[in-house]
Amino acid sequence: MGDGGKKVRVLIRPREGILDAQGKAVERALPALGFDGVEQVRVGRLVELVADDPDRIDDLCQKLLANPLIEDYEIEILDD
Amino acid sequence: MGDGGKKVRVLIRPREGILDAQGKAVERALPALGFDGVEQVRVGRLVELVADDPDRIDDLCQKLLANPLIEDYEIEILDD
Amino acid sequence: MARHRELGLTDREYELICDRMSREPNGVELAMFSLLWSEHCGYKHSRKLLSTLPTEGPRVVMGPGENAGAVDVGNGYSVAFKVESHNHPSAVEPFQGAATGVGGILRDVIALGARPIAMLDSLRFGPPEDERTRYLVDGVVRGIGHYGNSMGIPTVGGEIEFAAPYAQNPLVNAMCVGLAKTDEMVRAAASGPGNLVVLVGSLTGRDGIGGASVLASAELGEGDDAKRPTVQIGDPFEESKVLECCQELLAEGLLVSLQDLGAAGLTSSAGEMASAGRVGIEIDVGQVPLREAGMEPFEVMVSESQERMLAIVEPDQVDRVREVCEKWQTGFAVVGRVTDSGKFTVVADGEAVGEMVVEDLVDGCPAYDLEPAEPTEWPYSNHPTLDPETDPEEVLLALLASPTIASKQWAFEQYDSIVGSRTVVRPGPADAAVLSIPEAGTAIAVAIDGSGRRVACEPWSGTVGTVLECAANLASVGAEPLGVTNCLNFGNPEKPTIAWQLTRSVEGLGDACRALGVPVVGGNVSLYNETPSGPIYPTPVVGMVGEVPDPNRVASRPWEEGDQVALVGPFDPSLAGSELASLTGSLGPGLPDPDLEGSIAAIEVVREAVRSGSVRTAHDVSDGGIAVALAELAINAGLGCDVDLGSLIARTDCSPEDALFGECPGGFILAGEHPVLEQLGGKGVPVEMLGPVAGDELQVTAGERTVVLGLARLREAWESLPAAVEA
Amino acid sequence: MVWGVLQFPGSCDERDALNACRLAGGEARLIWHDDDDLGGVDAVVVPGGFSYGDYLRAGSIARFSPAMEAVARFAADGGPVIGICNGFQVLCESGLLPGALLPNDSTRFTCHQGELVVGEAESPWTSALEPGHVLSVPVKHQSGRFFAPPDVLEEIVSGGQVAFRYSPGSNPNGSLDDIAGIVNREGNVLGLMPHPEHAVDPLTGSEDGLAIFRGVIGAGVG
Ligand SMILES: Nc1ncnc2c1ncn2[C@@H]1O[C@H](COP(=O)(O)OP(=O)(O)O)[C@@H](O)[C@H]1O
Ligand SMILES: [Mg+2]
Repeated sequence: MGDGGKKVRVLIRPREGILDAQGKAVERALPALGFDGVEQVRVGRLVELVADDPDRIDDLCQKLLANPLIEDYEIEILDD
Repeated sequence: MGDGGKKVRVLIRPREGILDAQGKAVERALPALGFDGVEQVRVGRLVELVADDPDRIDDLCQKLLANPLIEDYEIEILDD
Repeated sequence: MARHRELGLTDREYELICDRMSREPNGVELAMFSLLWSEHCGYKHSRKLLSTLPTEGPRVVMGPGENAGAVDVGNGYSVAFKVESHNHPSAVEPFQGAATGVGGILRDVIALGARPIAMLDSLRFGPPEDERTRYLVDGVVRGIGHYGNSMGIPTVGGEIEFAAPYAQNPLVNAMCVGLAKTDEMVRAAASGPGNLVVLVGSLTGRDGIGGASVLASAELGEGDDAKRPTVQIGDPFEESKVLECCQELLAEGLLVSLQDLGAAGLTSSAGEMASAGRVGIEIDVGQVPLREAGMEPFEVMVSESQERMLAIVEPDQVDRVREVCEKWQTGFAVVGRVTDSGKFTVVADGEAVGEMVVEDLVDGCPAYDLEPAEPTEWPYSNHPTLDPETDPEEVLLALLASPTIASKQWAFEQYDSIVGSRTVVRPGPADAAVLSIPEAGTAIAVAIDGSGRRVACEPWSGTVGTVLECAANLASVGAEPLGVTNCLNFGNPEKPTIAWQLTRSVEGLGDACRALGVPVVGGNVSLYNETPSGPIYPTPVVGMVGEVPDPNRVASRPWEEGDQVALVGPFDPSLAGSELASLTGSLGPGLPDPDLEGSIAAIEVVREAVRSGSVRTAHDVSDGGIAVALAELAINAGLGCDVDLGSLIARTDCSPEDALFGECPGGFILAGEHPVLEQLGGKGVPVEMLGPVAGDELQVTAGERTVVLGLARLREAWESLPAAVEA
Repeated sequence: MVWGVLQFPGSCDERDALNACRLAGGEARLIWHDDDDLGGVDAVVVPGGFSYGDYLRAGSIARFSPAMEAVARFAADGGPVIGICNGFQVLCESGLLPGALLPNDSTRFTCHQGELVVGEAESPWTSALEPGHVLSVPVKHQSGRFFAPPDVLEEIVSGGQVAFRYSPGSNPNGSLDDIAGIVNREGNVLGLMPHPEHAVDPLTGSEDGLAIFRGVIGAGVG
């Protein structure tokens, strides 16, 4: 890999309207731990990588990292 | 919950030095998918929530969202 | 001198090492010695006791000393099995601790060249009211499921108990059972100087470097966080590739020998292979593929990174071995060679950075005599949760709801129990799992048992009872024991009272196995299970594999309307050491002596009855006594019964409470046709007809006491575990 | 009749699937994921397990294998394909079947003997079964919650693509409309979460699953 590799962060979330079982499980656990006032918990995936060509990451998300039927994704290109 | 709820984003990653089995498996699969030039893949979790008191989220991360023994986390408080 | 102490070696041991080496060991050598001379690898405090166990029998193919024991099941096939603990890692990180525990014991069986066909687990936790306990239970159960399910190995049985002494120190014991063609099994002995040492599987990181990290502490400055040892993470995907890869390598005859990497990593696996083969071995740390940069030679040598195996390969086979590893997308590296020096040499950058005589390193650790002393008082606290005056119906409901007795469906439904298509009897109402082995034209039954509570009351009787219970569980599905494995979970053996528990318990284990005529073919020892709040209950966990000639006849059907219920065996119940005594806070020292001969006679009668196919249901009486055993059978069948324990009371002269809730080895509840059960009498084993299966209530009369409870209420109590552990 | 059973790194149920195929009738062989040639088999099984560890998303990596590309061509030519559990996930990920499989609503793995009700789908796989017929088949998975966006779901249901439903009240994972298995529009590709390959012998619980494999033979394939 060249030195030109850029750090890329991909945030993947369950799509709006789809039951997020993990998020719900977190919400259920909150009161017992004394955390009131926390709501709308959504649990997704975080993928971080270094890419020579960050422009191709959108394609990678479509094909592999996210399933557009059930997930939204957001790509952040981080400056070094 | 009051209207004062703030959107909070928590990025959870496998700690440095800890085996990231998912990241490794994904990285290994990439060349076969035609994605060369992608490296250092790390797969973590993304938790987003709305909190009345964002100062308590660190505590929540320690207790529930992350396992500090094997994971690092980063809290971002998003402006609305 | 201080460093060796920080690493757990005594001054005397350190001197012995210097003596043997004729010099002081350097850092690499000290790290390696400290691990192989630890209790975990060196069995310092248990070796002498273990040598008293019966280990021979006509069916034994491999006994203690190998990665796992193995017994012949006929037609050229053997069953390999072993139980191992992962208590401490699970207390720290329950999910990964339990997962890597499963991964570790799988590798011991894989190392024999066997394909794992089943897992069992024996778990102990504190009371579920405690938030930490619930966290541990959730993590451990998920961790076991994660690893076994992902590997495609069915988890077919196990047990979970809850008691205060385990609150800070949970137990996670995992047992793996594997199947191999007997003549294709491999031993772990390195041989053939000039042969190569090949590391297969995962990369090596700083996982679980444990005490040895003390060695690096001088160099660990601020900001050197990355150098700190890390928790071991399990990667079942990698292990499944390693399994398939090893199976293929062995099938092609490419390996001289094979060994897993477990505790103490390369040090113990390479050392033990060299020791077993009476050869020398050289490891070049520079050839070990690393996950992290800048690892010190000692770190490479002691790393406990998971999913790695070590193989000895003849030089002209190496290319083919590499190809097979590549096919399975798993790691391959030649990391050393077998020598005729008799030494374990560690090389870095072309220079020897450590050199020890293999025998000193691997077998030189002294074995200590224990100094047992019987405790003068009950060393555990009792927390009453039930008033001793409670009426028997409420007692029964409380027992059924006790997490130790309540249905564990919540847990075992999270485990794949059927993958592999061998599981004839799944986890559930039956006492043992049954697996078919069509290759060998037979079937086996497997069970795992432990009763820390009773062993705490009296280690010899309690351990005899544990072995008998395991054998009884096998008998309930018509199985005859072929071999035993065990894991000895105890506190600090340097304390006289713990030494007494350990000594008496191992005597009980040996006595019971000798009486049953079944050899101990392997096991594991986990000592120092203590926290500032005290030691755990002494918990020998016994795993058994038995033979089932006809898997169609396992008496695992629910009882039916019109069946008769019988009590079979010399059952002589007492509340001493019972679950009820635990609930009422009245546990204390002492158990009645078990009737070893009589219990074995009953086991044989029941086994034959089950094998004849004439008995519908067989269930041994254990925690909670007869009332609980009957309730479990009634719940399972959705059918009640109307029984009278008068004949038991008359025979044993026990109290009604003893008859209902008392425990002891040697009791079975059988159900089937009246005449069939009646015929079981007259074989020197007590058989008492208790009454008919009928209705939707459990009705039990014991002297002036009666229990009448509807099935719905019984079921509600018995199915209360999810609510308790998920609260 | 020659059956091909795919094998990925991390597959678990491939040997059970081979066994089921042989019991149903015919010869059965493994197809390595790296092979882009199915070797002239008459029907393909994409078995259960944890291909690539189920990392990222169940089935997400396996779908890119050369063997799956060959399966896509085979399916496009009308060849019968069954994806069981992880195989169902792979078929959805690769677009051979509509919808997706989400983590169970309990977030836990579940394993139990389940009841499957045969749906309306017309397919060689269900040709030996009457709609409404109930099969006893093991259910075991962690991500079996069938999901499709409303319009797609509507198409699946009204288009007669539902092959199996969990019996009323026994939905183990939160699947929409109790869906346990679906077929593609043409009916030759079936995906289901429960495990018919583990229900081929009364000794181990049930032999109800054999009817699914035999259906293909009965439909005159191969
Ligand atoms: N309690 C025991 N009973 C019988 N054999 C035992 C016991 N504990 C250990 N062993 C035997 O001692 C040997 C070393 O055990 P262990 O260090 O656990 O092996 P490994 O390093 O392969 O996991 C094994 O052969 C094991 O079966
Ligand atoms: Mg071993």
